[in-house]
Amino acid sequence: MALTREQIAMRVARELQDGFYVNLGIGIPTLVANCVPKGMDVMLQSENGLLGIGPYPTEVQVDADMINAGKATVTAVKGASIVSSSDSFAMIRGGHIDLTVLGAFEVDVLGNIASYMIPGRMVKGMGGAMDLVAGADNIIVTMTHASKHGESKLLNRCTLPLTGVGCIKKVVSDLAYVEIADGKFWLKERAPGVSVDQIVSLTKGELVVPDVVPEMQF
Amino acid sequence: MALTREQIAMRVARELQDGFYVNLGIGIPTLVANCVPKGMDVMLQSENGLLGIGPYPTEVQVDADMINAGKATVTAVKGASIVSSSDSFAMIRGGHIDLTVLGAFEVDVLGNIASYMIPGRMVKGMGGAMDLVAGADNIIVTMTHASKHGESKLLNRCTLPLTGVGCIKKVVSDLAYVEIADGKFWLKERAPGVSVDQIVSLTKGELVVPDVVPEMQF
Amino acid sequence: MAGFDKVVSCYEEAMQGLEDGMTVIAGGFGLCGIPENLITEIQRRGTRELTIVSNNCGVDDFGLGLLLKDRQVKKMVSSYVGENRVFEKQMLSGELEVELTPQGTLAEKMRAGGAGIPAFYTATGYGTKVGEGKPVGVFNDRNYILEEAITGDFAIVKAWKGDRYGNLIYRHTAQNFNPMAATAGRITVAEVEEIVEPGELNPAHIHTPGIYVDRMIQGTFEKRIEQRLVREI
Amino acid sequence: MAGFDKVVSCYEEAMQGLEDGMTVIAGGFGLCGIPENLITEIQRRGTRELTIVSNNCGVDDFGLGLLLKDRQVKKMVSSYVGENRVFEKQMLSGELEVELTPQGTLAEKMRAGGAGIPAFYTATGYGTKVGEGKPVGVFNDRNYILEEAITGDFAIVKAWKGDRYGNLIYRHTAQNFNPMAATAGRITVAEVEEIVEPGELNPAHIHTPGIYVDRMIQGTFEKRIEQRLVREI
Repeated sequence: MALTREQIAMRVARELQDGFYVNLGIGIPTLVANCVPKGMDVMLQSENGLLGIGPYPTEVQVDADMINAGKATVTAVKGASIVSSSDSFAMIRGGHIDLTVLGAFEVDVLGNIASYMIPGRMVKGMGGAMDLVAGADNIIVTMTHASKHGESKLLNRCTLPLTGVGCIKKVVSDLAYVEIADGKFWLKERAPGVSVDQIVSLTKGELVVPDVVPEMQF
Repeated sequence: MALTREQIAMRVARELQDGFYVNLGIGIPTLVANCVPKGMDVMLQSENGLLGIGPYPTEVQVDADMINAGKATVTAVKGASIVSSSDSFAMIRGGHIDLTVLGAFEVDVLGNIASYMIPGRMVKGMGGAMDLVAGADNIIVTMTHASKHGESKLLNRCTLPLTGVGCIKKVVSDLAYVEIADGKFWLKERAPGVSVDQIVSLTKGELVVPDVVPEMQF
Repeated sequence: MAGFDKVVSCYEEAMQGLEDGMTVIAGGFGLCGIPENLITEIQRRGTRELTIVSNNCGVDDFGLGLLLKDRQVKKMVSSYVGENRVFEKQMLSGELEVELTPQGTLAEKMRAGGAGIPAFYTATGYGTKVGEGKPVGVFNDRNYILEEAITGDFAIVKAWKGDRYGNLIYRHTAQNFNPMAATAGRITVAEVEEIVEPGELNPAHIHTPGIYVDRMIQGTFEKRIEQRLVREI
Repeated sequence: MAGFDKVVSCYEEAMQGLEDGMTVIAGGFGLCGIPENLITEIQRRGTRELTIVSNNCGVDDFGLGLLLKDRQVKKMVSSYVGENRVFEKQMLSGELEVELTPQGTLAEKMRAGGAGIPAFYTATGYGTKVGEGKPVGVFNDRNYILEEAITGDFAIVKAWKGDRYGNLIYRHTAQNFNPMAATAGRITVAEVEEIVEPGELNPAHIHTPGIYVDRMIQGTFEKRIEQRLVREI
């Protein structure tokens, strides 16, 4: 069975460490916040200038001046700090974020990522995604392994406009956990009940398959 | 008679305008603060991060955490702000200071200035002087017109290591007020009782002398 | 300190001198911390052919979207414009020129503009459309692109409190792009929720020193929320 | 939030890992806001061949001057060293290498180092000894030189208050170079006058977010004054 969105988030959460400063993109990455292991503390950064994102506000706490990078109302945790956009991206660009999790349309064996633009579709813009992928050492991409039409999103070369080059080393898809190194994908884990063959058939980029591919446990 | 240090400061102060943000160097420039015309307000910037320098503290106000760029104890005026060194030099480098007054060893007809280093003498460093001369549009150099040995400090080319190139347009010396334009010095005013001949003889760089050179009034 | 009193009495005076074809840098992120009333004043003036530098472009009926609707904008420099449908229409028809700029690069370009840094290298955008045609520099075996500073004829920002000298404090995440925008305008106009007397703001808490602010006005704000998410309890 | 508690119990632990030949960036301006006790700890450790990046180099018997006296410094990167006589002696004898750097450029190089900007253009120093050998860029008909970022193995800073998560607030002009230094160290160590609990500092008043601080310790400070000028009344 392919992983649910929540399971993808749970798998990503295993890469967290106590004391990590983490930037979570919109979508599945946001769900990682709910999966932080007990007894472990992480601090979430929002690129609009909040270090220490708290839960959504109660009705009475709602404050138009307190939003996250998804433009949603939010609160701050104890010990949070609020800075300008340039100071916020100094944290990101300077490599001070311990883990960045974001979605993508495509990744390839060179660690390239395409995540912000599909020619012919509504123009939205890259927001902070290009800064995040260029600034972080430790990035996890979450995505479905293939499109609804069965087209692989793990390629030898991205076909869409790139968000960044050579910056992705880890992908958690709904089918597998894959690492990227030496110009290849390396299959590390498979979703429960998903066969290696299934993963291979949906991975268009060169994939190295070890003799044993452990099944994720949830 | 050559101008006193106080008179040089008084002459410089005539270039002030109400609402000016001003950076005053150490020495004669500092005296300009005492010569601000009545009814006019200027705000003094100290490059270590204080915008709005106040008077020296009383004995009881002395605070080691409150100093100016000369490392002397100081106070802040009402409406002051305190920033980091990078933010302070953003004001300077970004051209937001309305007037900068600083001393020099030499200036030349190209607007070059040498003010921080005399080969063979104790190494001190340029501090913020290179940033100030590169960042300001409106700079007044205060200096004696010639050395104690009668050697002109207004030259065709500076002989000492430069602090900045092509940045000086106004000099108030103890003998004259001189502007720099089109690769020449232009004599604009003379100190009371100082003859044009005396100024000419002590100005080694090309000097344009108009028919009438007004005498400064104090 | 009369010379430092930045307060103007009306919005018309606040935006005096704005002309067709000028560049305006605006603070704000989404609809948070945007200079609502200064934008409305630009709409009222009907100034055209503007280049607007702002992380987002408002929504169709609020914020900078109003200027798009009235076709006052020639070019937008933004990182994300996904909340604005008018935008796409005008872009596809060729009416509107768009320079998509990564968010952190945009913030840094404004800061650089205010700080007298004409250009800086960043890894952001290297190897992407953003990097096309830009000089590449190699430092410590990594590739970077050269990005140039942005300055504007006007900068418009929104703060929480401002003293008469133009010292500004922003509230919570309504800070965002405002401090950098404030430094990068030839004329910087701030609208604030509350004007206080000099000395009332702690010098160490001031986000934007008054040296950057040319005009200031007190306004009332709608503060529209884009995504109102709440939790129970 | 155990993982975010940056407090260490002793100065030895605070500077653990400092080795011969490393680069240390220090906050402070003159003797104002310098990490006095962290400097003393470096002296105690006797670490040698250090490159020290700091606007000034203390005085002969206080601050970074102590490290010069003990010949622990191989190279200084500073803008002004006029208060330190030991300095000149060692420089003239060739023992000490010196990179004089304009004050604003030095501040910006530290900020750039922390912010992932490998290099930036500035007009400061163009046409002077500082610009010799550096690439020149022309923007809007003006000449600029390219300056590279500075990072350090360690950064040592001094703050007023810090919460356990390492969020720092500086006092008055003791802020100076400390915020930039704090961002530019691989390991950043802060000493503070007072440690408070997370939540006690207003998030909008924090000068250095805890993300930049690896270790924090509470100290007592001499706070020597270089130029004690007072007025009557």
